[in-house]
Amino acid sequence: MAINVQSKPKVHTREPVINDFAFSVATKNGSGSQTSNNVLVMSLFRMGIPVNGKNLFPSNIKGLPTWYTIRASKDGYTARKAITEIVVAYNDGTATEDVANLPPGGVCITTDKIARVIKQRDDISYYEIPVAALMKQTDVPSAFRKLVENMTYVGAVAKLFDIPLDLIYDVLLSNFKGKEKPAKMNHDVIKLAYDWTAENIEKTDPYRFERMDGTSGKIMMTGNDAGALGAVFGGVNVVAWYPITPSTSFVDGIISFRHLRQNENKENTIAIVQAEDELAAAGIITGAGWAGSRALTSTSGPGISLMAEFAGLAYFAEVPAVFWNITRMGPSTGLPTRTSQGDLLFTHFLGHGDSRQLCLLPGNLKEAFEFGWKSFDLAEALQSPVFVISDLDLGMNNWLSDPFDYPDQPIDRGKVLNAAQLQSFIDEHGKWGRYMDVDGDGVPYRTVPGTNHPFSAYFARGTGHDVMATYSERSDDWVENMHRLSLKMDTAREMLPQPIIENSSGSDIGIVTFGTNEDAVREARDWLANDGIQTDYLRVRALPIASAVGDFIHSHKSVFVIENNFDGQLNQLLHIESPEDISHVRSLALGDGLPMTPSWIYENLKEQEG
Amino acid sequence: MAINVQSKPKVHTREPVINDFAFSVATKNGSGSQTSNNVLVMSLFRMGIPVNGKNLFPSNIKGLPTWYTIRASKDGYTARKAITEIVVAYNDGTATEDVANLPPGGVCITTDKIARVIKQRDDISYYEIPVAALMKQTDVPSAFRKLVENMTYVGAVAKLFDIPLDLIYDVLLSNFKGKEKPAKMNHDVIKLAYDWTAENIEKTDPYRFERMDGTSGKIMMTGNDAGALGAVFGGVNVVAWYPITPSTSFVDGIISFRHLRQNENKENTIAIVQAEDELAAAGIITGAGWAGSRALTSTSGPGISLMAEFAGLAYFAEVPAVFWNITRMGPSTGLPTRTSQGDLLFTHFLGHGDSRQLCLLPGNLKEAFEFGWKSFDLAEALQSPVFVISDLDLGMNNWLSDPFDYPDQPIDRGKVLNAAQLQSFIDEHGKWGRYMDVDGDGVPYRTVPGTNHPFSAYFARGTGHDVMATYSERSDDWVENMHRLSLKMDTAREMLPQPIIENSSGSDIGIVTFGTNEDAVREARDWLANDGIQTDYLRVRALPIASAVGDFIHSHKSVFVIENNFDGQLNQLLHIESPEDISHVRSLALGDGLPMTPSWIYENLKEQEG
Amino acid sequence: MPPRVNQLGLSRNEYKGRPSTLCPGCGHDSISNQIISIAYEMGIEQHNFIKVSGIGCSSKTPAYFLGGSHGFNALHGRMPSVVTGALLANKDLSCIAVSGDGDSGSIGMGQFKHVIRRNVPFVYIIENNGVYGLTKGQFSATADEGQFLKYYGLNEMPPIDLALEAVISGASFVARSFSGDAKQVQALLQAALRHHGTAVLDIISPCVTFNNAETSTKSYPYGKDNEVPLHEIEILAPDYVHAKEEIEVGDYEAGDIIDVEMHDGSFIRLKKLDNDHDPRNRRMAIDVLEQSLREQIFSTGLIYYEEPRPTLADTEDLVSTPLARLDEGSLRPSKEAFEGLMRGLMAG
Amino acid sequence: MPPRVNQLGLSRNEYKGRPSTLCPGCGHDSISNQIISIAYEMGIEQHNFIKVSGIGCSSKTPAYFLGGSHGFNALHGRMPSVVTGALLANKDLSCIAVSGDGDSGSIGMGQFKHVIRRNVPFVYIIENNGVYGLTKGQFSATADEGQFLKYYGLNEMPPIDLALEAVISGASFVARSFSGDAKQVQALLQAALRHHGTAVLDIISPCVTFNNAETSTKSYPYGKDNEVPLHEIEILAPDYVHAKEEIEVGDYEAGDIIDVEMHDGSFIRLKKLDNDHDPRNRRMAIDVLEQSLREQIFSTGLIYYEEPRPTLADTEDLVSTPLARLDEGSLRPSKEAFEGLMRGLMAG
Ligand SMILES: Cc1ncc(C[n+]2csc(CCOP(=O)(O)OP(=O)(O)O)c2C)c(N)n1
Ligand SMILES: Cc1ncc(C[n+]2csc(CCOP(=O)(O)OP(=O)(O)O)c2C)c(N)n1
Ligand code: SF4
Ligand code: SF4
Ligand SMILES: [Mg+2]
Ligand SMILES: [Mg+2]
Repeated sequence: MAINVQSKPKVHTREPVINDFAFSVATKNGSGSQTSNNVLVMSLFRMGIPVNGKNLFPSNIKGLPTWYTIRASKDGYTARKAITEIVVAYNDGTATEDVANLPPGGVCITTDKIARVIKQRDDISYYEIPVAALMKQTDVPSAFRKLVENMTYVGAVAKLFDIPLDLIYDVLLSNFKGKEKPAKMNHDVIKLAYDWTAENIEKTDPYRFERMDGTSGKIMMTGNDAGALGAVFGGVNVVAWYPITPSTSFVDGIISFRHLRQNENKENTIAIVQAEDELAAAGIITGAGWAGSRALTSTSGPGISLMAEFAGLAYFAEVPAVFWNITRMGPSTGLPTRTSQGDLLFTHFLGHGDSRQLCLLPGNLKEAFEFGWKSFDLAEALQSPVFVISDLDLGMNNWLSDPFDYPDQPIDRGKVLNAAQLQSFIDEHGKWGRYMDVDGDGVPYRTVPGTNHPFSAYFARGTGHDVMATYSERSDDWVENMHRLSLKMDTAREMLPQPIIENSSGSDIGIVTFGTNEDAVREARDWLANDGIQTDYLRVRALPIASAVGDFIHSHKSVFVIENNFDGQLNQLLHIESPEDISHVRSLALGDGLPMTPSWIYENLKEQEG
Repeated sequence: MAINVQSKPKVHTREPVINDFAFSVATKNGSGSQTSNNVLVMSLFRMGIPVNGKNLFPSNIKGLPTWYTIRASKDGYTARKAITEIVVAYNDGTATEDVANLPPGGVCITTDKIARVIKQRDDISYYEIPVAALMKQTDVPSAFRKLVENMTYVGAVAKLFDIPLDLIYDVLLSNFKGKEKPAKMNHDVIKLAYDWTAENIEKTDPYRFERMDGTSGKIMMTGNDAGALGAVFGGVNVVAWYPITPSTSFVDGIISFRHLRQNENKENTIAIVQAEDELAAAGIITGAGWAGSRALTSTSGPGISLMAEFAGLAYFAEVPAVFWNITRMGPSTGLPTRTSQGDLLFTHFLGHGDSRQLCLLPGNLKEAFEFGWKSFDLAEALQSPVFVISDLDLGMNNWLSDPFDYPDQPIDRGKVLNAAQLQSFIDEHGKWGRYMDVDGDGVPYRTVPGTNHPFSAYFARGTGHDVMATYSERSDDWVENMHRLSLKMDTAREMLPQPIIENSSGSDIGIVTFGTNEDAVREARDWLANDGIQTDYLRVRALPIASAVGDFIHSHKSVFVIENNFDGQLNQLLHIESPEDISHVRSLALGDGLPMTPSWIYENLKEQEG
Repeated sequence: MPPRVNQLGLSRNEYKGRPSTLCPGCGHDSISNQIISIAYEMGIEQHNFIKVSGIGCSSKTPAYFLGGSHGFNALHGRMPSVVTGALLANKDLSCIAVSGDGDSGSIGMGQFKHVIRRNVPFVYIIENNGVYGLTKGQFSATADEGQFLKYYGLNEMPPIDLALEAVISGASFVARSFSGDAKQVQALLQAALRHHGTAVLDIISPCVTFNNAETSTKSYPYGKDNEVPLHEIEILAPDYVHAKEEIEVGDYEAGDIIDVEMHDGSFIRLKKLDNDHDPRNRRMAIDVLEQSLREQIFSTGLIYYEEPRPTLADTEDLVSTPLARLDEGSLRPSKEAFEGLMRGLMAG
Repeated sequence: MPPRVNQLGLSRNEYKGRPSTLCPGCGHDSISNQIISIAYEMGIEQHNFIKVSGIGCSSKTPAYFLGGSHGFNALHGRMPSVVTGALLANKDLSCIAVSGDGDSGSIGMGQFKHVIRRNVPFVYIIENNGVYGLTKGQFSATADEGQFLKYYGLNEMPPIDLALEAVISGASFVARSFSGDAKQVQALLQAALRHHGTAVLDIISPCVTFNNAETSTKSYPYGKDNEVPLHEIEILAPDYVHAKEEIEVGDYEAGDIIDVEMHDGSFIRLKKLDNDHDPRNRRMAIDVLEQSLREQIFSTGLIYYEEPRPTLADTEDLVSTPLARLDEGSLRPSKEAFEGLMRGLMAG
């Protein structure tokens, strides 16, 4: 083996940095790096180190650049870091740029082949792995060879930064669902690289992992899986969908949890239909919701556009159904594999005419699960479509979380009348009409097909109707119905998840945000506090916006609305919903396709406020 | 003939009311009343009396109630009046209610058959026409009999209120395109009823028409025809559409004016495709715009919903195309034959992701024509879809107008490079890239297929791209492109039709509105002025909103936003676009499916202001 | 005299809906009437039925029949997806759905084809008049090639044959009829209601207002003069089954009668007229449709029948209780299951 | 050595696009290569071509060929409408459009059927792999019934046959091929490019990543072992026409050769293999497709051909100058015409 001895970097050993740095793993997609990266993340997780993993992948199947960033944070910060100290540069196409992005004192782990062609910097540590030579020493069948090659960096990383090999083996075993053969095959490669690194590489960087107690009792999962699990615990019955990144894995999640709801004969209580397109998917769940089941679709921007007409129908005919929008970057096909919060306005106003859709905005894994089940209760209680707006970052990346809470309330089917209840209703009110508002909350009573009562039938429609659901073109019927729907919106406003508020600092500065910016904002607030700038905090969790948000805005002199889209859409909605003066509200909107970072918030807020 | 002598009403002749009252003609649709009503309106028009005609028709083909209101106004007010003094009650199903709606001193013209079954009021004049008996006297072939029956009320009205019979005959002739036979057949019935009325009815009401000089040099037309004519003079090449009320007659208009653009061999310069649905229609015009022609579709709410995905693509790939949205009442299928301004927000934000569509908002017939041609210049100049948001009221009703102005500028194809221009561009800038912004206005240069130059080709797409139109997933390319699109929006803001402003009164009260409310607002302002309340006025004519609107708002202490939708959507947009305090802006939004009336504005504004 | 009643003690009137608002004489109204008659005669329980439609004159009709059934007047061209969802939610429901030629042949083509592919079990009626009635008479995709309409001019495109489309897409029950042929419509409706899969009924249903000139193949005059029924059709209910042999005498020779057994044990009995069409033969079905199209022969009757594939609910392997009726126990896994799952996800 | 060049003096390289980003071995890449070869050999002028696609791995490919042609990567399932518009705007353009089985068979079914009905003249290539490649391997509507995929389980629905759908919709040129059969793909592409109407090419194009097990009829192994070409195909360009008679000797007897004359005077010469398929016979075309489906025979070649109906631009009666090239004089009627019109509308 003709392996060059590493040239010594100029930077010499400094104070050790333990459990507080980030990696970026640059590979080509389809090369099997996903398993390697997962193994790293799960190993750190099991070492008790708070960690996240974010995948930046291209919109094709094989061969284009992918970056996977892993951040370990002893303090439990799991937002994306703008800069990673370490790069695994395994993609020749991007290696030069990847190395250029390292901070001084950073670390580049690369292959001997790539090392030869990239520009060397003298302020970072280089570790070169002789991948081809190492692979020659293995007895991996040639069919798998390409796929396990990436395990070499796992081995090097394990040795360099102290991840125990046996723990990695355990993780591999879980990854392959207990199958020893593939676990061993991968582990052999890891061990080979580990041993080679031990022998040949002199560590010149200060980074190290150490077991700690930061994750015990915690779980790791993707938001799509969490939402899917929530739906399964929320009693979903009918799932109709059409494949689209990044929402596909949401339905994959339901498929994988479907067994939890099978009966003893393995018969299903969840029907899952891959529809011919998103229009059909929306139609199927509208039909299913109308007929009394709990129905869900999951999609992303282009699908939301195509569902506009059905969303309007479901809104106006008052059919419960749950739509997940796992947002990716738009307009148009946009960047299908990049995250964004850019569908807020469009989803809220989805459908022509005066319609406003109910939206839930989960900000973390626990809420993805919680809104997963609660969305059905809300949809049925409010007899309305409910849109859960998540995003690619939450949906497809692994997030660290406290375990979820089992639903704290029984399933709420809302105001559905069975035959006996219908009779009581008629006894009490003289008659039953589908759109009668006897409770004064804008929410009428409904029946579902199959109810054996002579007066149970009604005719659902997207056209004008009176309280009896009879077709009507009368202005007064129309206006009355629209007024009731407004009233229902107000009922919803306070029934939907209320904002999370941290009002304790007594500061004049309020930060308003929603969704997955939570972690970045939290960290940025800590940084600001370090600089002596206290901030209060509100995270909107639903649309229409709760009245508490207005109170928060008015009780702060300076309010920043932080969101990950280009136009500052939450800021726009706040202006729509505030007839009063809110000129002290400023928009900090990003929209670059990447998860929000604390540094962006910190810098922009300081600049604005300073 | 056993015809009852009319019982004398209690109300006796008062001061004559001349050329200043309104009719409502209540019939069943599909009964041929449209011709009768048109004849009445056109006759008044030719008498020189400012007049309008508004059709309130049902969403079926035959047999349901229709009301046609005709307002004559010597002062030239042509907004809808909430109350009509006269009703032609020819529909037994609604006659009781129709009569109940009359003001004291009103007039009911009805058939003897209906008269027998409706409740009599003693404060109005009743005139009963023995329709069946009269029809027996005609020799109209039985096939046509039902259709011309309605001419009996034309005859009665002509006699009662003084419309010359010969003028009616001329109108009939034009209506039947010069064909004497049908004109005569109809006229005979009119004459019969006229003569019978002369002989048998004693006029007890004060209403009368009189020739005047209020319409000379003016024209009458529907807004859909005006817009269609505009498109034909704007050089439209490709029309793709799918039938939907109330936009169908827009394309019918283009079909009828298509000959104006044929060559000497009757070959077409306008292709018209009835697509299989609205998605395809939007796709066809997107393809046609990309390939360098002027393309248009016309639709209404449900179609707009279905076009969302293509609208986003055209926006993002920067393809010029014109979309007319002849708005009807939504959400959902809603009231297909009722007017509304309820698609403003949805159309402006059409398409997922951060997109804002350019919208033109014609307020009258002249603008329908003007925006008809100008929309193409703007779409090509700004390389963007342009939505013209009209409504059912403007689109399908007959409006009185000054004649249109021939386009005052030559056709503007925008920044399209032919082969020679492309070469010059390359000579000057070193290269050409589809999305390079060399002028700093956000608007790049484009080529169209078929351009014979080795560097003319580019790849259009809805995915992320760099300035060369090459696929890119890079954050910096994305952000740069979005910044340029924002810049283009700002360019558009001042290039689109600027608001109409009447700022002369020096009042503290400003009224902001858009579209077809113009007439009602003008009349209401006159009423208010009569009460000593002066108002200033601004009509928004395009989105994104011009900066002049902000100036207007800030220069008035109290601003009312008047619009015909339920949620006050223009008001919402004003709030979005005004980061500063505009808490002095109040929303007056209606949304009852009917054209705005002066009285509604007058009353609500007085109440709010008072 | 009290009105005649059926086995449930209901009069025919009780199977009606609201008064029609269609044009007097519209073909669609006769189809509604046949539905009412058949529902009355079969004695269906209305609360177990749903009626769904798209948008159009045809799609208005569910408001006019089966007033005791839940109905959904959905979106233009999207009835099939709504039906799919509703029948997944409650597989015990029966469904009569109505669409138009515009609704299914133009905007709804995709859903039409795909619902058949999934074999969602319902009666899919297309009230086919060759025009868009509700939007005032534009050509639909089933309009005759070479047809002229006053306003929209000449149609130069070949018609889409929705029955042929259905066969190609894998429909196991495809029939064509004429709204003027009450008897045949009723027989086919009865058969379709007993079918365990998507049963497509393409019924030529003249639009008297916009497309009733005798030059149109979708007009009354044309239909009346040109209808060529392929068979006489009779439905033998399950309890009728033993009469089968007895009937095989009479006017018909052996071989002149085709008995098609249905899923519920009933039979469709087809008595040959002067042709050899056997609806169980896919190639014959395609041929008869192709020939009809080419030679403008108005063949009606049961065009194609095959033993149905599993329905969507079958392939989804659903529990026997309709999903819409499941209780909390079936809708939410236990707290124990949940906690086990959480523990499995923990770091340690 | 300078590279070989064609009649325009261009090398084959100049007909390429950007480097492919598909998986190595993807069937779609070979089709792109055949397009490049044919374009080079026919010596097409790229600026007169457009290339349009939907969304999918297949729909990415127009970026990889004909770099000198304008391209439009449109929306999922909506390529046909974009092509329709572009070719109305400029009827002098030629168009190669690429779609996938998901793109055309699922979300795009309606546009697929209707563009054919309108006879928009372009080459409509479906790169058919039985799965959704770009979204990672879900079944598409052309997947085999009974097929099993690791993640999505068993497919219990019958496949949609896009070639059959095309025939039924009135396509005048329908072919099926296999991306592994370079020669046949090239011959069919050449013929399709000369066709004056919608030419549908359903090319089985294996997805090596998600659907290449030999149990799949859309795999390389299956295709290689089972392809049954219906004919040998040769294209005789218009200038080749007189050679026609001469060739009729040789290995072939009279009757073993079918010459199909194209709109531009060229011929598709089909040399019989061991079957009697005549693509000019619609019934045979349907039969061959039906039989292939039933018996899983992978028949390839020109399935159906008929003298094309008028194209959309013909029925629209357009002026001879492409609409996109008209000048102001043709785009705006004169001021006189305008004023006449206004006067006609005046009250007096
Ligand atoms: C998305 C959408 N586009 C257009 C329309 C307008 N529209 C209503 S009915 C109809 C056509 C109906 O034709 P068909 O289905 O043949 O029914 P028919 O009226 O002839 O019975 C159309 C285009 C609509 N309601 N929705
Ligand atoms: C409206 C919409 N829905 C879903 C998607 C996601 N999507 C992208 S490609 C694709 C399927 C592609 O399958 P196919 O057409 O067979 O092409 P292949 O990748 O197999 O070549 C889907 C569903 C999308 N881009 N747009
Ligand atoms: S327009 Fe035609 S389809 Fe519609 S109701 Fe009238 S006759 Fe029937
Ligand atoms: S995933 Fe399949 S279809 Fe897509 S590029 Fe790879 S091999 Fe081709
Ligand atoms: Mg129809
Ligand atoms: Mg595919």
